[in-house]
Amino acid sequence: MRLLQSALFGLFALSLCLFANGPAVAQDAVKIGVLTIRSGPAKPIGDDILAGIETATQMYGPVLGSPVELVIEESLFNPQQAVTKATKLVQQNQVSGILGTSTIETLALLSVADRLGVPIITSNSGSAAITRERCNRWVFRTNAEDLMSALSLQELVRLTPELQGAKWFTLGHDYPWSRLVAESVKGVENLEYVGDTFAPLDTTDWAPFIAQARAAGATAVIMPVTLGTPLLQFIQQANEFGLTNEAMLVSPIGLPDWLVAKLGETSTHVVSAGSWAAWRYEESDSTTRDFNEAFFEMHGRVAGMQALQSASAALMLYNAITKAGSAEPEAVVGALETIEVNTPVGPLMFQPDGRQALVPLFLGPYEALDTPRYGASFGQRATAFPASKSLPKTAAEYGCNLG
Amino acid sequence: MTIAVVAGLLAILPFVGAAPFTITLLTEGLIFAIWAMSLDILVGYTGLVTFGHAAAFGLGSYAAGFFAREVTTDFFVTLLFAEVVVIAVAVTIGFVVTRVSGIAFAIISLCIAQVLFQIAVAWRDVTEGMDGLVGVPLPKMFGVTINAGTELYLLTVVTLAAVCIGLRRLVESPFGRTLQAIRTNEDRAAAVGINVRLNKWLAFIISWAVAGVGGTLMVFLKAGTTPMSLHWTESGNVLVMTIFGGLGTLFGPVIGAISFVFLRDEFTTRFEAWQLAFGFVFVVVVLAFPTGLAGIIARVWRSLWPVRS
Amino acid sequence: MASPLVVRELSKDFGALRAVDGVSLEIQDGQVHSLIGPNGAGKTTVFNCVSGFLRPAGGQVLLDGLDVTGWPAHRLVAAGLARTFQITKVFGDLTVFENVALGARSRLGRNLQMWRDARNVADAQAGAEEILDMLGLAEHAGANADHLAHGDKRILEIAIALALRPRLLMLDEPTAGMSPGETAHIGDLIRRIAKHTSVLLVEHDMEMVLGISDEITVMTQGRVIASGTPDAVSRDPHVQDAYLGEVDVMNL
Amino acid sequence: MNFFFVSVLNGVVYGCFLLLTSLGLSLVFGLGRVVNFAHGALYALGGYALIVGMHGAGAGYWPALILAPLLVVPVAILIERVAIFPIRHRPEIYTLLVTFGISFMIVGAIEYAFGTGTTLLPPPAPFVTTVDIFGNQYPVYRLLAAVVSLFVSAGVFAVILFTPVGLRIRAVTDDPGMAEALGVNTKWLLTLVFGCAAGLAAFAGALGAPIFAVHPEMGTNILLDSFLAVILGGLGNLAGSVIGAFVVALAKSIGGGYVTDWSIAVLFLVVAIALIFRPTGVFGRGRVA
Repeated sequence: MRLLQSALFGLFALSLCLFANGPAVAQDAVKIGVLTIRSGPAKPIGDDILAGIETATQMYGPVLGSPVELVIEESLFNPQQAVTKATKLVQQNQVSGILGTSTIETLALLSVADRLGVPIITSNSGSAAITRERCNRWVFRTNAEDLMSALSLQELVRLTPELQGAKWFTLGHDYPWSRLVAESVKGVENLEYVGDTFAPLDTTDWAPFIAQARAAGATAVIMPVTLGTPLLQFIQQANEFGLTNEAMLVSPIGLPDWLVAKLGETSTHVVSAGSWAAWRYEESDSTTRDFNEAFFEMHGRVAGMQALQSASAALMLYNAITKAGSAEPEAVVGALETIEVNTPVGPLMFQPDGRQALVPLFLGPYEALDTPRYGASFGQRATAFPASKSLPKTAAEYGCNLG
Repeated sequence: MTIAVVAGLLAILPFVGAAPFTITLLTEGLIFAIWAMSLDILVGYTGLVTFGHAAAFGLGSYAAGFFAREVTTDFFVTLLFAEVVVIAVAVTIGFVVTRVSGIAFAIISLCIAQVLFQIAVAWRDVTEGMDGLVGVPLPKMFGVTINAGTELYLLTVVTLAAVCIGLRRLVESPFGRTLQAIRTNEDRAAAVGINVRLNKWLAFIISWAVAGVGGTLMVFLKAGTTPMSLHWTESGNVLVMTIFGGLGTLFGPVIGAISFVFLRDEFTTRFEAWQLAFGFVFVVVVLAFPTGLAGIIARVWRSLWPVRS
Repeated sequence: MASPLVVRELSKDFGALRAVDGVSLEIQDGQVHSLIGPNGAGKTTVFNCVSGFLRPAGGQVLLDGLDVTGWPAHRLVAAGLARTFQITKVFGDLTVFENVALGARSRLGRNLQMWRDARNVADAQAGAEEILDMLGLAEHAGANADHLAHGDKRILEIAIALALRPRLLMLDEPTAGMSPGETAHIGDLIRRIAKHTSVLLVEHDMEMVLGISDEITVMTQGRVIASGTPDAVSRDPHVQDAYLGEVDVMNL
Repeated sequence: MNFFFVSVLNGVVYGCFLLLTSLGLSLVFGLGRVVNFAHGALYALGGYALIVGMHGAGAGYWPALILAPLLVVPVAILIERVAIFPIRHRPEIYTLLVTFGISFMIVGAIEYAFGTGTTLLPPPAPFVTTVDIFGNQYPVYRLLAAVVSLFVSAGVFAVILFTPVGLRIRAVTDDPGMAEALGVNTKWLLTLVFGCAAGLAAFAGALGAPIFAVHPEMGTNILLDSFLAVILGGLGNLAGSVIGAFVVALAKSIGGGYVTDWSIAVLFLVVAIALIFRPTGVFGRGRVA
C-alpha cells in the first residue's frame, strides 16, 4: 500500500510538472485581463475571443510606449467562478481592464464592478439589461444587445422574400433571452406566429421539440439556442428530420464561423439576423480586411464573429488608455466615454451617457463561397444594419442612469 | 479552545501582510468550509451520501439574496429569513428522503436538487431565470455596511468559528453518537431503541440549516447567485471537498474546502485540462487515503511526536 | 403480573412462501425460553417479527400484556424488549464503552440531547461501567469495538442489549462461531441474566439449550411441533423424528 | 394524434438506444455492487474511438463502429484493476466516489487529447434520409440505430441466459458468497463484465454519434438517463432496467412534447417519488441498500 501511495504521489507531481506553464511577467507592461471560457463545450467561443484580442493587441503595438501583457484567466463559464477570477485579475495581477466575458459572466461581474474598480468591456453579451436598467459606469459593451438584434430581425424579414408570409415558430432553450426573442418576433407587424417551445437547458435530443414545430406547420423557425454544441446538435437533427426542407432556420444572432465550418453544407439552410460581426464586411470596409489578414496570419483560420467583436473591444480599450495618457482606471473610463475608433466592425463609439456601443448589425443567409477564403468555404452574406436604426433612443430613455 | 486559537490566527492574517487576493480566496474557502462541515454531518457522521447538497447551499443563497435585495440588507435579519426558508424546505424534503438510505438516498437527493434547479430556472419573477439573481448589496450589521475584503472575511471567520463550536458540541453530544451509531448500522441502532428515521431527519435538517448559513455568506461575497449554484456538479464539488478533507472529522472538511478552493484556482489558471488533474487528485485520495487530508495530517503528527499518540 | 411475552398465531409470508404459520408461544417471568428447530424452520423470522424488524402478516404480539404487534423496533425497545443479532453487529467505529453507553442513554431517553457532552450523562456512564464490569469487558472499555476478539464481540452484543435494562432479552444464536469453553461461559451468563430478565433464546448448540432452558419450543417448516420442559421435549417422538434425528445425521 | 404518435416513436427509439448503456450499468452493479459513475465518460470515449477509427485509421463508419468498443474495453479493464478492484471490500458508495473522479479524468483526458470541440458526423451513406411513417418524415438512421440496439441488447440477454458465463454471472448476482463457495472466480468475472459493459457503452457512443454528435461531455446526459432507468428498474435487475429505460425515454419524449421546459423536472420528480415508495426499484426485485 505504501508503495502504491508513493507511486501515485510521484505520478501526481509529474503531471503537475507536465502541465505547468507559468506566465513570464514583464515588469513595465500594461496588463490587460482576458477572462473567458478556456475549457468545456463552449471553449471554441473562448478561443475566438482570445484570438481576436491577441490579434488586436499585436496590430495596435505598444500602449503608452509599453508592451501590452495579456493575463488570461479561465471563467469556467460559471458566474461565481468568474467573480473570483476577475477579483484575482485585479487584486493579484493588477490589470488595467478586463475583456472577454460573455453574458452570464458579465451579469455576475456587474454586481461586483464597483468593488473591482477597473473598466470591463464585454464583446460577447446579449442581455439588454447590462447596458440598460442594470448599467454600471465600469461596464461597457461593444457588441449589440438582444433588443437591438430583435429590431434587426424586422429588417431581415423586409429583405428576405421567403420570410414574408412565413409561419413563425420559436424553438429555443429555456433562457430569459429565448422568451425575449419569442416576444420580439410576435411583435413584428404582419407576421404569422404559430407557436413556441422552450427546451430544458441540457437537451441533447431535440426530436420532441422538432416534432412540435412540425405539428404547428412552421415555415420559419427562429432558434434562440445556446451557441456551440447545442446549436450544432439542433441544426444537425433538424436536418436529419427533414425540417430544413420545410422551414427556414432563422438565428436571432449570428453563428460563429467555426460553427458554420462544422455545419458545412447544412449551414446554407440558416439565415441570421443580428450578427455582431461578419468577416465578409471586408468587402465594404478595408479596416476589416486588414484585421482578417492579420488574424489569418496569426491563427491560420478565418476571424469569426466573436474574434472581430473582441478585437474591437480591445482596440477601444487601447485607444482609451492612449488618449487618457495613463492606465489609471478613472481616466480610462473617462476616455472611453468620448473616443471614436475605427474597428473591424466599423467605426465605434459609446452611447452618450451610456455604456452601449453604437454598433452596426449584420444580416443575411449563410452560403457557399465561390472560392474559399481564409480557410472558410461557407460564410454569411452580410448586409449592414446601421446602429442608428437599432438603438434609436438615448441611454436615459432605455433606463440607464449612471448618476 | 483550539477553535478559538485557530480563528484568532485566521483573523489576524489580513493585518500581517496577507495579499488581498489570498484573503478573497480564503473567504471563499471558509464559506465552503461551513458547507463541507454541514455535509460531513450527513455523510461522515450519519452515513447518508448525498449528491444533492448544492440544493441546501443554493437555496440559502437565493433566499438571502432575494431578501437582501428586496427587503433589508441587515445581516441578521437576512440570515434569519434564509434559515426559515431553508429549514422549512429541509423539514419537508427531509421527511420524505430520510425514509431511504444508501444509493437510493444519493439518487433521490440528486433528483430533488435537480427539481430545485429547474424551479430556479423557471420561477423567473423571483429568480430571474438562467441570468441569475444579480446585484445583491453588501450586508449591514447594526446599521454599518460590511465591506468586501477584510470586513467580509472577518465576518466569515467569526461565523465559521461559531458553526465549528456548535457542530463540535453536536457531534460529541448523545445525539452525535446516535448519528454515528446509525452510520455504522441502522438495524443495530434501531435495536438499541434509536428512532432511526427521526434522527436521520433531524440530521438532515441541521445539515441543511448549516449549509444555508454558508449560502447566505456566499451570496454576499459574490453579490449574486445563479441556477448553476444548484447544479449537481456543485454537489459533486462539495462531496469532493469533504472526502478530500476527511469524513467524520469536522476539521477535515475545513482543510478540504480551503485546499479545494486554492487548488481549483491554481489548476484552472495553469492547466487547460484541469479536470484531468482534478479527477486524478480525487481518485488518489479516495483510493490511497480513505481518511482524507485529516488522516494524513494525523499520521504525520503521530510520526513526529510518537510519544503523544 | 402479565407474561413478559405472548405470541399468538403469528404468521409471515415471503412472496408465495409461508415462512411462519400460526406460531404461538408464551414466556414466563424469569425463565430462559429457547426456540429451536432445523435451518429454515422460521425461528429467525419469528424473532424478527417479534422484535419489530419484520411486520407480521397476521397474529398478535403482547409485551407485558400490551399489544405491540407491528410496532417499529425502537418503540419496542422503549417498551422493554432488547435483542441481539445472529451476525455480529456492534458499532465498530465506537469504543466498547460507548457501545454500551449508547444503550444506557437510550434507556434514559437522552439520545436526542444535542447540547451536552455525551460523557457528562452521568447515569448512563455509571450504568455502562456496571454492565461492562459484570460481563468482564471492563479492561477493553477504551478499545474500538472493531478490535475485539470475536467472542468478546458476541458478549458486547449482549452488553449493549442489557444496557437497555429490558424486561425481555432476545438472543439470536449468541454462541455462533464460539469455542466450547466460550459457549459454556455464555451459558453461565444467560443463567445469571435470567435472574432479573426473561430470555428468549434461538440457539443451535443443543447441549447448551437443554442445559440452561426452562422451557423449549420446537419449530419446523414454520410451525410449532412441540413445547415444554427440556425433558419433555427431548422425549417427544415428533421432535426426535423431525429434528433431533436430523441433528444426529448432521453430526455424522 | 399524429404528434402524439411521433412523440411515442421518438421515445421508443431513444429507449432502445438507452438499453445499451442501462444494461451495462445494471450488470456491473448486480455483479460487483459497483455504482459506475464513469459510465457516461466511457460512452464518450466510444464516440472518440469512432473518430479515431474513421479519421485516424481511415476506416469506414461500420468497421469503426465495431472497432470503437474494442478500443475502449482495455481502458475499462485497466480502470477496474487499478481503481475499483482495490476498494471492493469497502462500502459500495466508495465505488461511486472513485468512478466520479475517474469520469473527471476521462473527460479531462479527452479534452487534452482531442480538444473540446464538437464533431458532427453524418449518418453513413444510404441512411442519410427520411422515411414516411403514417405521414411523418422520420430519419432512417434513427430507426436503424434502434434496431441495432435491440439486437445487441437481445444478444446480451442471450449470453446471460444461455451461456456458461451467463450462468456464473447470474449465480454471483444472486448470491456472491454462495457462488464463491461453489468455485466461481468473482474477481476476474467482474473485470470481464466491467470491460464488456464499458464496451456496450462505447458501442452506444459510436452508434449515437451521427445523431447526438461527439464532444467531451456527451456522456453526462446519457449517464443521468441510464441511472434513472436502472434505479427505476431496480439496481442489478436486468429486466427491470429494460422497462426503466423505456419509461425514462418515453417520459422525456412525451414530456418534452407536452410540458417542454418542465419535462426534466417532472422526470426527476417521478423517479424520486417512485424510489421513496419502492427504494429497491419499481419493477420487481432489486437491491439498493
